[in-house]
Amino acid sequence: MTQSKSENPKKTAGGKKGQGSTQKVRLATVWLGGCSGCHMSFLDLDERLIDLAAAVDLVYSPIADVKTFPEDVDVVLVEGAVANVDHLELAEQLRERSKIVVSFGDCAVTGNVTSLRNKIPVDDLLTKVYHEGPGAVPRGGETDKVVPALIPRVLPLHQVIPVDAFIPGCPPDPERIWTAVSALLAGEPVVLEDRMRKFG
Amino acid sequence: MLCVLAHKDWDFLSIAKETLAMQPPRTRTQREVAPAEHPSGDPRFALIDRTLKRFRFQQDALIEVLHTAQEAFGFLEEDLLLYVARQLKLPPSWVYGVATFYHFFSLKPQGEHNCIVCMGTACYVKRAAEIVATLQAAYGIEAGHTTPDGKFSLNTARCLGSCGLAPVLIVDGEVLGRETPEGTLAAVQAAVAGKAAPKVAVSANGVDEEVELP
Amino acid sequence: MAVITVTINDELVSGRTGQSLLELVRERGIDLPTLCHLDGLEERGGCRLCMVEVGATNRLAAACVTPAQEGMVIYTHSERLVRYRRMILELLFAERNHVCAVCVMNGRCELQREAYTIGMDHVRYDYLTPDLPMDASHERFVIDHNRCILCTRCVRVCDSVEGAHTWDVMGRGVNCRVITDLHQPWGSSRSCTSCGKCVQVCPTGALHAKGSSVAEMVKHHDFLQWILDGREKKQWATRNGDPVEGGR
Amino acid sequence: MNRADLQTMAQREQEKQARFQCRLLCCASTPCLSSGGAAVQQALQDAIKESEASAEVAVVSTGCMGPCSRGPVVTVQVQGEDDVYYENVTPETARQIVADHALAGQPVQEKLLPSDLPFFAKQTKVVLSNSGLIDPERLEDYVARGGYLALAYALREMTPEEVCVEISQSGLRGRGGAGYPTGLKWDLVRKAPSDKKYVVANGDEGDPGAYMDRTLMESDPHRVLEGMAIAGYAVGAEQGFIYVRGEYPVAAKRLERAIRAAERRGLLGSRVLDSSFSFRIDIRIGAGAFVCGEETALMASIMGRRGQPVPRPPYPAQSGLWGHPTLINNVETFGNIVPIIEHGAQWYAGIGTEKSKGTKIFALAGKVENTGLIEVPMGITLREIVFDIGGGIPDGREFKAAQTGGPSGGCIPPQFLDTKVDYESLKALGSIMGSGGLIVMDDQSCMPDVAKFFMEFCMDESCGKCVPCRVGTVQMYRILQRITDGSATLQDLENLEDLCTMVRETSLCGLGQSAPNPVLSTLKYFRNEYEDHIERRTCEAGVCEMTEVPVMALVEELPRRIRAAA
Repeated sequence: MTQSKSENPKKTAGGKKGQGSTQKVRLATVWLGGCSGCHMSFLDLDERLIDLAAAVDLVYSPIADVKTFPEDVDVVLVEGAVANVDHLELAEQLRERSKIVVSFGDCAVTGNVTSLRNKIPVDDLLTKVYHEGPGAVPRGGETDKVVPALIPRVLPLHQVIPVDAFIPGCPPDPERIWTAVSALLAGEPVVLEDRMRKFG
Repeated sequence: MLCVLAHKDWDFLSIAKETLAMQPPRTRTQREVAPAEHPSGDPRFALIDRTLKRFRFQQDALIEVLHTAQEAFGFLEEDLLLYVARQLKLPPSWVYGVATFYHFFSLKPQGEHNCIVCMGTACYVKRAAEIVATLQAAYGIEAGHTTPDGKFSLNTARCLGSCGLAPVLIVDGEVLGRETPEGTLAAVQAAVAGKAAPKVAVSANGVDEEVELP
Repeated sequence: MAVITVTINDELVSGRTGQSLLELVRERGIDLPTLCHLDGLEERGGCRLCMVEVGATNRLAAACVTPAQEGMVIYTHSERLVRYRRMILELLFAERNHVCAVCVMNGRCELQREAYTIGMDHVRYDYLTPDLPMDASHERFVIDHNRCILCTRCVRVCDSVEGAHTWDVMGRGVNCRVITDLHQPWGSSRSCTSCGKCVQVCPTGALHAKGSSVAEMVKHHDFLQWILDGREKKQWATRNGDPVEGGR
Repeated sequence: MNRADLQTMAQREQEKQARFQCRLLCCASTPCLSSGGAAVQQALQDAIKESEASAEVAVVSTGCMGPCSRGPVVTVQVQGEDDVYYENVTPETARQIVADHALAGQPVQEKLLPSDLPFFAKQTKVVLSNSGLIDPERLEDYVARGGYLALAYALREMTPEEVCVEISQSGLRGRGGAGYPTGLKWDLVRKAPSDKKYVVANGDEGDPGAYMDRTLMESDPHRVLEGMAIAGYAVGAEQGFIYVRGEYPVAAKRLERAIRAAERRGLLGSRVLDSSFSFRIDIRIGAGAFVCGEETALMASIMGRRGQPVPRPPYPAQSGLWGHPTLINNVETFGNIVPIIEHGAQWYAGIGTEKSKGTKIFALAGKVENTGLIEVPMGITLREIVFDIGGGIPDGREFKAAQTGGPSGGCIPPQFLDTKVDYESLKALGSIMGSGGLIVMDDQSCMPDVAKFFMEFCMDESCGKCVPCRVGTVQMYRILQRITDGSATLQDLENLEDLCTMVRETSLCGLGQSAPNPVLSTLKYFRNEYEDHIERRTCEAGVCEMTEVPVMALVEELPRRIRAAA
């Protein structure tokens, strides 16, 4: 199940385009099973966002109105764990279409809070939440395509697709994000110092 | 896991009794002391007391004492563990830790009828897993568990050491060799229904019977 | 005590007979990760983080339980050792539900610290997510089995320092669990003196003070040396001469 | 009792046995009893009584004769003739044997086992030389075959040091699996300074599929006791323990009786054989924990504690039971002592290979015609064991692998069938000698599934003390489970191999250190099977059902399943 390909990613975002190229890095951010806290922390980059905006094209993100994951992405930051079939599909798609996939935040890296449901079988979980809870709905809704089926266990991203870099933290603080993102933009491997690898 | 064996077929107690009878004179003074009775008056505690005395209340004898306790009571309930802990002057958590470490000791009562399927390598190679799966499906319990009505316990054993007869299992003390899933199910159903196992097999208890020379 | 010479990471080091490799290595200021070891408690040799390469054969030995011997050649941070340590930490994170984000010891947890120090930024193995209880029946303390790494520091401190032996380990293998008395609610334990030593020595958030919230729990180990020095040497001062803060 | 008394006893018993014209030896070991041995014995006795032949024909209840799958086995000894074996004896055959063979001298042809059967011909009985020939419950039977003379000889003619030298020179190595030189170990304990020492016989034979020790304890308990007493004399111990696996009640009972009988005659206890040497033996019954086969865990268990290993050093030879020097040997190792003292180190060293001396008992089981207990000289080839002694694979199937060493060992493929069986050769193949289980597998066995079987065993039996074994075995098991249910990826295989090396090198005790062996050896010789399972989701042997899918395939699979359930 574990699919992480490389411990120390050799692949770099800036590398191919070469230094001094005028073409911007195509950056995407994705929100899977998480609380969006990582994205909030990302926005907390504050004035550094201006530098970032100058260096990247944000081609896909929950904070941008893009419907489908585009082709030819350089770097994608993925927040959240893989919890349902939609996440699986998107994960596969983003892996195919991106050079560098980064697990962004504890949910993507470890499963974190999202995976707390793993000790409960999916059926029991659905019954408890949707069929026995207030405003109970009849069974069968989960077969509808509109509600994506929950996979049996919530998985960290690297157990689904190969991941090139990890930014732990719940959420990762802006310093970490900036260290990682600036490394990626400079075409260097992501190396976080000790404290920046701390989970939680 | 194998606790069923321990209290059904295995004769630790008689070994203990015989050994007791054979103690060298130096422990005689201790044996003459009247056994301190358990407040409940349950005579089975006297059996435990005998083992305790045989080992002169040494803490090292914990496993021997637990063997006797399980033999006498069928399983080790909390009260019993506490009694053993007090007698040996051991912390309760120590006794509990030891009792749960070994497969033999059971802290839950076992079913009226039981089936132990050998899962040793030879039996595994001859597909004992299919027998377990069949029984699990038929009774809706996992191996190591008892049906809610307390009628039947399904257990697996590491190796019964009868590899030549693989796959081997024991239904209520009867050793059955070279079994099939269907045959086992029939034997178990018969046992649970209170009938004798349909297959003629020699009682495993036979191994404990004395055969004196002419 | 005879003086012996040991080669650590190609450097000659002198030590005394009876010292463990761990002591010797730490005396040299080399940081060797440990979890089950705690100064003042009997060694266990269970976490296997302090493994070092010994001799020409490159056999691995746990430094905490290996006596230093004259002429030993050891390496503490070979590529293989670091790789294995990381794997062991990953195994620990995968074993129970260590969700750092919602843990009272977040930021001060020894497991968490060893993980980021060694460079572990993700876990490659299946999270086992066992369904484990929390016991808050004690008046002052809580045991959360989800965070327990079975280092048994609590068992050892309770037995050898407090002398109550309230704690022990039940079961075996991955089903092991620390228990109080007859596996009963901690609050109902009759042997527990509520001294809190177990809580102080616990490396993770498994044992914590009731009422502490995420990242709030602070633990002190100094009391252990304080008690042991007092008991054995009748010296009532810590290394820097001050009474301990958290010792109680 | 002294040496002269011993000889008188032997003589009297020999004369008594000679009075019978015919002796019917009836196996009373667990496998034969499980297939109806007790009824056969009863039938033999009844038939003799009915024909009023009690004076001429005797029925002897003995230990194991070897061919366990053919049980119940009965041997007919007629004076002046070769022994004749009968297989699958029923009470009816038993009566016929008495009537036709014992009384009329006409062997019953249909259940006859040919005496030139390679099963017997290729064996060399050293440790099992009494097994199947004596009544294990009678001291006199053992003494009649020279029992306790080795002890008497050692006590009278040899110093403890000389005993250790003799054992060293014999080249005997530990039969528990690791093969540590026995003489060296004895000498270490002998030299260890202490006023109290212990001797422990390890009869916690936990390997599934192995029952050599049980058979020895059941069939010839006195030999083990005598070996222990000689060891006690050699190392300076006055107390011995036999740790008997809890699953072996018959062995425990026979040993208990043997100890009592020996004590009564002054062969054990204080002042053994009127010498100044005293030696007591106590039995400890195990309670079901494979890890207790590890010596430090075994000692913890003897002391009534959780059977968790402790780091070595200190080794038991320095600090063992209750902190005193302790000699721990396998039951089978102790079974080798008497013949060495009896016939001399030179004789013993003449059997076997250069580095592995003597014989080894194997429990031959699995997909092979003749399953049972065999004793073969070291250096015999696997082919001879499987095809000559074992009679080959039944139903015309193909030999696929021989598994030795149980959960700590490995699978040996057909291309190594001509390997000589000794400690070094088996180790070089990625397996181990182990305690002596030898399971033959045919093409219906799936190797990843076999590896999973052993890993599950190790996972269940891990004591939980050290992290690599406690959690590593679970992780390895889960990967193997995915491989056999069709949901694994190639990355899993890589992780599995990494875990194997790490767990092997970092675990605290032998259980963890050897737990990866079954995986590593099957990966070495049957890697294609693993790859077939992962890449093609097929199981050639038809064992694995492949009911799961890799996680990415859940996108299609999951809605399908939900619809099917609705």
